[in-house]
Amino acid sequence: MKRSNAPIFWALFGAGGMLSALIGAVLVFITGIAAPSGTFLPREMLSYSNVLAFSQHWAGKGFLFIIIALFLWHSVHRIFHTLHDIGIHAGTGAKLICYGSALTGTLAAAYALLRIG
Amino acid sequence: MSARGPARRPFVRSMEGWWRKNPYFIEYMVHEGTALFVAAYALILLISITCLARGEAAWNQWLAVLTNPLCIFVHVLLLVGFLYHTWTWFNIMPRTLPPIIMNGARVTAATITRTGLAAALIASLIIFIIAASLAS
Amino acid sequence: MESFKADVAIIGAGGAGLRAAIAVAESDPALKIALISKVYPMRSHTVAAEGGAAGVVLSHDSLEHHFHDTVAGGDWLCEQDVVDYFVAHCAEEMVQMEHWGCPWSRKPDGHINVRPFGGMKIERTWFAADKTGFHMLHTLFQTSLQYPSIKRFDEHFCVDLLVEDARVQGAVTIGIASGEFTFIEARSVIIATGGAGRVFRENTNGGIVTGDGMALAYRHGVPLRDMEFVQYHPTCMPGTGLLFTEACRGEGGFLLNKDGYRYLQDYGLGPAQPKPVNKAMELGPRDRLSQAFWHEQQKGRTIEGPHGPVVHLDLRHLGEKYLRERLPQIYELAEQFLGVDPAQTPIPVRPAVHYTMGGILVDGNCASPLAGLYAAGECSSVGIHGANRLGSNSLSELCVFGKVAGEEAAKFAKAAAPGNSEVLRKQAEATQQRATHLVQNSKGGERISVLRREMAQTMEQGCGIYRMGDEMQRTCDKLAELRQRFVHINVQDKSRVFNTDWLLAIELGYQLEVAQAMAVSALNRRESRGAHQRLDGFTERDDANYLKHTLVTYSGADTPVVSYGPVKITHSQPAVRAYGAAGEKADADRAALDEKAAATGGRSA
Amino acid sequence: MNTGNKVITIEVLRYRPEQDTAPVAQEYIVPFTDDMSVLQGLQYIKDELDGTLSFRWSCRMAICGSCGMMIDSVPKLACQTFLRDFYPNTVRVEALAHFPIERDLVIVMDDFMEKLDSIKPYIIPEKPRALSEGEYLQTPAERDLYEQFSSCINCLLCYAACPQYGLNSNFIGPGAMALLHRYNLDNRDSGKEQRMPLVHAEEGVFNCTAVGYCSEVCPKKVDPANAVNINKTESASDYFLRFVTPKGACK
Repeated sequence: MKRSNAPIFWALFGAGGMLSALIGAVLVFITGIAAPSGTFLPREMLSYSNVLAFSQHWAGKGFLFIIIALFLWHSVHRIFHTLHDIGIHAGTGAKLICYGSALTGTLAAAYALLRIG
Repeated sequence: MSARGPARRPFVRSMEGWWRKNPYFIEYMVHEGTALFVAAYALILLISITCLARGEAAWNQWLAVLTNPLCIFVHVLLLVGFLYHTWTWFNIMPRTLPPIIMNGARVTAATITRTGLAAALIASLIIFIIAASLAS
Repeated sequence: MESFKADVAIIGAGGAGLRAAIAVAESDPALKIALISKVYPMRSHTVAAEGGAAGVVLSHDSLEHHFHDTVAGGDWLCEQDVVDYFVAHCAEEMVQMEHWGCPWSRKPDGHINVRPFGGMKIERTWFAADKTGFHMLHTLFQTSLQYPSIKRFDEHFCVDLLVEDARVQGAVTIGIASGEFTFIEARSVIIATGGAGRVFRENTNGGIVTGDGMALAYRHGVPLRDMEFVQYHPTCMPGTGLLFTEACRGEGGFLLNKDGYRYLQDYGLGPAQPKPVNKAMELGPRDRLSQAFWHEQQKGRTIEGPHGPVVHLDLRHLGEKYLRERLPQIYELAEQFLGVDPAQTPIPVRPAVHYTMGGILVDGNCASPLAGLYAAGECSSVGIHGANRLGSNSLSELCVFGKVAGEEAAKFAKAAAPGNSEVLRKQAEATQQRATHLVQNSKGGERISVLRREMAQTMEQGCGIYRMGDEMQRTCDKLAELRQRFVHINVQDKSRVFNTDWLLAIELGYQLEVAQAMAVSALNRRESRGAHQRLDGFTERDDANYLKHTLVTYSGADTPVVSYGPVKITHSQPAVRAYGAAGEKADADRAALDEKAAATGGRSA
Repeated sequence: MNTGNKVITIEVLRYRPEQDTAPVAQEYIVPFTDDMSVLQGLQYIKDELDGTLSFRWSCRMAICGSCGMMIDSVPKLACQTFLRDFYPNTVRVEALAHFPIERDLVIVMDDFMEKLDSIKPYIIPEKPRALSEGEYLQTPAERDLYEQFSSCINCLLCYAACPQYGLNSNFIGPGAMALLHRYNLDNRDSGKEQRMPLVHAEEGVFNCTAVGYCSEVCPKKVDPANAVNINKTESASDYFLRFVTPKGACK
């Protein structure tokens, strides 16, 4: 019997799922509704200087990286399984596309965050 | 009875469209579908930091997109997806945990779900308060 | 035809068959075992046993008590040397089950727990909630999976034994899925096919309990013993006959008539106490309780329900929490099937056929008179139940005598000379032809379901809780008629794959013969004893003439031949069988009697 | 309870391999009373209308596990599903989903039997125990740990409820996992190490996507989804920690 390497992906899926279940909604609300519309939070919050300061702080940087990476790994894992569920069993191909895009996104996020300085 | 040779011919049914055949499975596909919302939001954040990394002009351009009413509306849809994800995630949680014994009795599924939802609410409030304090 | 060469073939993979298979496998791993079942083993009817299995464990209990409860409970028609062996090995087998993983209910200190049971003087019933049979069966089945020498023939229906040189040498089966026959050669054969309760209409038994093994042995000249003793369980669901375990009463349930009165006190089982008292009232033996129901019905004190008269099993005073813990399956059964919440409303119950005390004649080694043929479990009559079985003795019997049968059959197989495969194959082919003929040439007009219904009706009329000579005669005549009509049976389904119509027809053939054995045995026993109660002038036990076993021998299409055999009495002389307060007195009298017997050297310890 | 002459239509998905190329629906009109189960309806058909209809059944009281079937597309035991709950609509009955149909309402269950065998569903003691040593001690609390999982009647409703098994029958599936877990949790057993490779394997627990329907349909409240998902966590921690704690690693 061949041991499954699924735990790696499953653990990332689970961590992302838990994180998004706990605070995903409030993040969407803050960054996508409350601040941009200026109704619940000041629009100022999203000014270049504010966001830059947040992203340059090690905590803010880490937070953003974890959110982006785990959300991606969570969603691609589900999408991969859903493809299987609806009868698209591309096997290795689908696996590469799904997890490959999550990996690319993770690297891109790391690159961007490092460039911010 | 007369003809010889194996008479068995088990019939294997197709799984085609299985998830449409039972409300339980439809709900399952819907909650699995929230992954698209999570992915979309992760991409939005990824674009955000990429623009940020490219400098103030790029950021301001992106900010214009974010503040566009259409984009805010898209976020309202995302919010609904995330809320549904939260709800379903904590509804499944009791099935995924080992039994938790408190005061000699097993904690019920409903209690686990309620605790999860409460944790999400508290975490969200904390995040919102931090965000508000950072903004001021 | 496919073939398989085994050392020991076991027909039936319920509790007894599985225990026997394990015993063979453990006694010699080199012996090849063919374990044949017409269902998957975990579907066997052992699964439905609820209450528990007897085995002496408490310090104030003794083997002697268990012996006396069993022998008196069986109205002294037990083989006392076999009962001695039985009670001495029960607890050991229960511990064996425990080692194999059976989830026995426990005391807070981690030792196994025991509960009281009908007719038992002291608590000695091991239990796993109210799913004891289920847990024992699954434990045995799952345990059996670790023995590579056990080759299972699941969903293989046995159509005949192969007998050559005056010894049994194999069996022929139909693979139900394929319709193909298999010729199984074996040096010894164990029959463990369970009872025959389905020959009655209202019964607690599963659809598979059709007396197959009894008929198989019977057709080859092995006598069936004590077949007139059919146990009615007093607390069953009206209509379907589904069982509410005796443990309901062991846990403290009451039986009430339409006036809310605990009527059992009127039938020599009192006085009525608020808490269960062993061997009294609701914890009396099953035959007495079922008989009391009949009398209440005559007096018009039962309750009229949609499926006939009922009495009430009242569990309300035990409370929901306790009931959910101790009797969870009963709780659900009442809720789902009757729409009754037993914590709020009494459950309507009535007696239904539950167990066949008699069966294939075997000695204490489970060996039948036919060389190489062994039997264990409900299909057998090893001699421990007599005229009435005590609740929780049968699950223990499966283990104790399943093991004996396995070990003895293994011994026989090792000593037996190899058979003549060619001769046996020819026999198997003839069997195949006969069985196939039933489908191919069934142009007759008799419907399986009609014959089955008429059989069940006539059995209930003639061989019910109380019996009359003329009614039993009518039943015998009717069964003879049904056997003639069976020749013209019409098997509607002509296909090979999973042809259940064909199997039902073969089963009906078995049932008719077993039913006839029961009715003829009943008619000829002119006394009342245990589960055989007559109203036509033979209302008392008659030890002078009938302290003996009935033996019925097959005689083709004719009425079977009835003869009698001696009962082995070692140290318990027949006495008054009494329960409740009267039982206490009888116990004292008996002790005195036994002392006398012991003084004259009647018994070895 | 007897309500006279009500009749209900039972539509059975039939398949007779010697004459049908694919399953076909057949309708039967069955008189019924309010206390009649779907199983009793089928028995009526078999006895009175059509002797060629095949289905498995035995105990009638939801413990032998024979009569699992799809009833209006939901996996149920026919013996504890009542016709009154469908009246006046038609009841549609079909063989359990995700298994090959042998004939009519009978499925081929060889695959499950092999899986059951593979999980070593028996006590593997640390060292042999003689009968003379008496029973193992096991407190009610220790028994409660596994009791729920030991209640599986192998009716296979959970497999019929599991789309992942339907899509890939290599998946060990809910029922067998529940029993594997039952033995791992038993304090008399020391065989966990021998069973875990099955959990870790590609055929193992990670095929499960936590649909949860298996536990919904279980007639004995075994909660097989729980067994599967607890083992995901166990398997994952073993996967990451096996190099730290060498014991229990899969070869």
